[in-house]
Amino acid sequence: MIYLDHAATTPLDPAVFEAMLDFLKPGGVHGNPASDHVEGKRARQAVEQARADVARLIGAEPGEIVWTSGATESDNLAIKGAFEFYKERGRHIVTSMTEHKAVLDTCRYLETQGAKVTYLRPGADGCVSPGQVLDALTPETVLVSLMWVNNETGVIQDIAGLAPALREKSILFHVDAAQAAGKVPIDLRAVPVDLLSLSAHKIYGPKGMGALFVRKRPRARLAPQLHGGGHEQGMRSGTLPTHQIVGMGAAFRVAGQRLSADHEQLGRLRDRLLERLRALPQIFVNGEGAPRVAGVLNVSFAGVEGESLRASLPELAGSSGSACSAGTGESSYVLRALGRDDDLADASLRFSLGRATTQAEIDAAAEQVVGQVRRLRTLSPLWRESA
Amino acid sequence: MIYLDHAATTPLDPAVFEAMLDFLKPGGVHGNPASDHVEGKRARQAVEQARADVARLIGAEPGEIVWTSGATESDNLAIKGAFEFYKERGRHIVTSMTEHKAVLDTCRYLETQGAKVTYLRPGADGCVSPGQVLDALTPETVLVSLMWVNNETGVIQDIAGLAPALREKSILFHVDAAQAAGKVPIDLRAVPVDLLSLSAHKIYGPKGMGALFVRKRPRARLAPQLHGGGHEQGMRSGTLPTHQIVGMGAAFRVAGQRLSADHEQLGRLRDRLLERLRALPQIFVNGEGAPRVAGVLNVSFAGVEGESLRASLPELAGSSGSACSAGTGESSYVLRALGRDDDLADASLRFSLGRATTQAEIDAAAEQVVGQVRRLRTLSPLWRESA
Amino acid sequence: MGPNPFGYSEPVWRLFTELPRAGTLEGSRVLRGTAATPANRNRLELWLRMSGERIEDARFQAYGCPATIAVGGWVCEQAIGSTLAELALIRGKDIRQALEIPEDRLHCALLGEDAIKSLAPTS
Amino acid sequence: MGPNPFGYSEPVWRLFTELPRAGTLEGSRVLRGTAATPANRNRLELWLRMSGERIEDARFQAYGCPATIAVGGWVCEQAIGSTLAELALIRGKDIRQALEIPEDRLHCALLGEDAIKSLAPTS
Ligand SMILES: Cc1ncc(COP(=O)(O)O)c(C=O)c1O
Ligand SMILES: Cc1ncc(COP(=O)(O)O)c(C=O)c1O
Repeated sequence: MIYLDHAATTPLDPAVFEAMLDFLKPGGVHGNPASDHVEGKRARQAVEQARADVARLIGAEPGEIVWTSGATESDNLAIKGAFEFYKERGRHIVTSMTEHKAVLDTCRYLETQGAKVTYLRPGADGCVSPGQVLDALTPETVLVSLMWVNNETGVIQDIAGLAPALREKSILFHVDAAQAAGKVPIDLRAVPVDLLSLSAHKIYGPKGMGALFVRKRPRARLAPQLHGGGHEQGMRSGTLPTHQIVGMGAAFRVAGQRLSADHEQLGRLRDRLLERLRALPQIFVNGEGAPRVAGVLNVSFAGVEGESLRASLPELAGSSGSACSAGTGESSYVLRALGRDDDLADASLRFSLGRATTQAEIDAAAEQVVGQVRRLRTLSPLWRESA
Repeated sequence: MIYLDHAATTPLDPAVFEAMLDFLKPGGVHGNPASDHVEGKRARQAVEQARADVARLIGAEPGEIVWTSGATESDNLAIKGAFEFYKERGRHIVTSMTEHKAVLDTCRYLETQGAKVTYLRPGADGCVSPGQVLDALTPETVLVSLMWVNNETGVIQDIAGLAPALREKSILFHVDAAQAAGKVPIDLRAVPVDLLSLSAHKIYGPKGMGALFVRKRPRARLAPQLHGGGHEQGMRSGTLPTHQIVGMGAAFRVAGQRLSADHEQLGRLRDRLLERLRALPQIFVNGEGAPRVAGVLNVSFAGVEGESLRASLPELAGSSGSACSAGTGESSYVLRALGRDDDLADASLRFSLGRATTQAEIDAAAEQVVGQVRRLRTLSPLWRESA
Repeated sequence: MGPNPFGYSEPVWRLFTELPRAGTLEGSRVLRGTAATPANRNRLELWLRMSGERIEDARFQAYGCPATIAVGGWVCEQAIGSTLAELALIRGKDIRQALEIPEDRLHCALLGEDAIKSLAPTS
Repeated sequence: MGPNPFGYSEPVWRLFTELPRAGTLEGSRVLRGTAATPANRNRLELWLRMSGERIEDARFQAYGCPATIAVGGWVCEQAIGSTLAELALIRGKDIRQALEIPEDRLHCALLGEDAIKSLAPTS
């Protein structure tokens, strides 16, 4: 099994695993961070340390980090919470067609609650330009939600180019950075984003753990979406899962140390993979020409059918589309928004590399893909006719 | 440190820890359960096994279990989800004043959204009688939410006595069983509850993991509260945290095996603790006379002030009130609802015992409490005057 | 035959991974049949070479899911040695049963029946 | 002095755990002072035994948070050896500073000042 699905999820970094163990193992720290006693206090200290670690990677203050159960919840909290809080100001939201489902489905839900949503179509390279966003604003616009890095193509949006213009107009800016943190430098001191979603399990932290950055100056306000004990400054109730939080903190700490090494290493392997895949004619890199993160390569293969392509590669754990909408059997809405027809969108593979990916794996993956695509093309009457 | 705060949270059972390790450790199973490949499939199998384990403890079908980030989220999903789905039928909700904040705050929020909520006051023993609930129903009532076991007093409500009458009237019945699962027998084949909230970390599973039982026959419908990839039959989106789910499954499996042994062991220690505390005059057991779970003992001490009482017991990790609302400095709303005055409510300690609690710990705890209460009473002009 | 992690039926998986009889045929005595689902999302082509009444060789090409591809291989395997009349008796539901194709993929099996029905001389 | 996990100031914690001068006094030459916050949620009582101009012994009782209890002990410690006039100079803010009581607990310190002001002979 060659695991090239790190954009779906990653294994724990060994340091993350070790850090979590202390809060899981028999005899470890197991108190409820909300408890007043010594056991609780020890847990609380670990939680606050992790908060500082997460904040540091993105140039935020610890007090601006709200723990959640993952980026899905962060996206929901940011978008619904901001809409609920600010809807008297206006009810128009701007987002893009290539956002993650956690953003798109949330926006669709808000449409049933009186929101008007503009879904921008990116260019063929996957980029949504700042100008495009600014042109879509109306006096009613309260919120723009745009992802920093796309989970299927790895395309990096120009968040830094857009944020100041939105700040100037006092329009709230939410950024889904689930695929960006630890992969592109993020400095929220310099980039006036108001809300930013994070996930641990995309960068070697635990699944089921995330955070939302909520800016304090100027203060972004949210209506809470999970009501209860009033944890997290009232923004998100629920017992804090110490081990998960500690894992996320450790993952973000490691990510800060490895950001440029990862970038260099994954970029080199990604380039090698593409070079080898180029042995095949008629392949198309999705997001070609756009700035992209180092670890993701998404390629469409003309003349083969998607399901057979995937079935031909049982030893390759890659992905077609996002794991988050996999299992639905639909071809990727992201690739279709970039103008790929249904067949090509369906005959696409996302290779997402990770820290443990080796050159041998890349070479083996390339060999398997090239071989299987050739085999299916030889079988295909469409390919024969187009030849 | 004597840890008598198991109602706030528990350490992992060693079997739970072992089960989780396989999904955390380097080289373990780390795929995204939503992924189509072998890695994903292995994770998915573990998730489904855990679903069956959780279902079994409560007499449910695996397909009736929806994973959440904890009972706080389960309560939110159940109450908001049902209200949103059924509000055209009616907008009246019945609950009690002694519910967990996750229920109360959610109800308060729904009041801002057009709900009318009746908060029943339990008897002095903490019980809400079925008759009391039935008397509160109106033709507008769509939902009753009542906890199976109270987190502060351990009082067990007569859920089985109430459920059939609500079913007959087609009123949805939600039960918060965060403190009940693994502590009282629950068989949802026999008890027609529609929605039931569960938490892992109250019974030796991981924090940040819960589930909502959503009955299939007759089908309880919910509007989802977390939008995204459409996981969990569309009811709860977000990447499934395999290790957390596996931990919850293991915890529920162990709980099923240990239910009666735990009950016997904790009951014996609880009785011993109370017997020793009775060396003090003027102490009051909260929920006295009502059926209560074996592991919880909540006592009010007349003539001492709450904060000083707690400060006098730094070696005892117990709790005054729920960890979930601790840190607010308010005296327990639960005890006040039972008719305790502010001073007594404040001068209360909740001892919640766990599987690892020893007789020596119980004896030491009793000795410390008796000694410190005497010391503070000796110092108290109020005590002197009342003597 | 490698692992079958996606849960295809055993006959579909065998035919998909082994691809018996993939290819085309040329020459006289060759019949060709084609079938497609709407918008060409799945396509199947059959080539049969006759020897008198009997089918002496059979090949297929296909574009589509593994079940579609398996149908091509299976029809070819059935074809060899039989007569056209015998082959024409094969119905989509027979194919579905033989390959254990799930109900919601019946259209793949029907491609086999349609391709057989459309058989015609190539020259 | 045991662990202080709740973050009380060091002087409050010492006085609360050691309870110097807890108790009451009886007899002639004994003054008593009392003070309470509304609804009796915190109470402080002082007993002083005079020897001429000087305070020879001092005791307190208290019901309230650790800071309130510490105030009682601290006032008693200050009292011994001083005159009533000297004692009467003590203000709530002095107590607060000496015991490092946080601003939002000023009312505890004020109980000390009030109890001193209310000192009166017991017989
Ligand atoms: C861009 C993006 N946003 C949000 C999510 C959801 O994150 P999580 O799995 O933590 O809920 C993902 C991944 O699933 C993602 O790739
Ligand atoms: C009765 C009850 N309901 C709900 C909760 C919340 O559960 P969780 O901590 O899993 O969010 C708790 C505990 O905190 C509880 O005791």
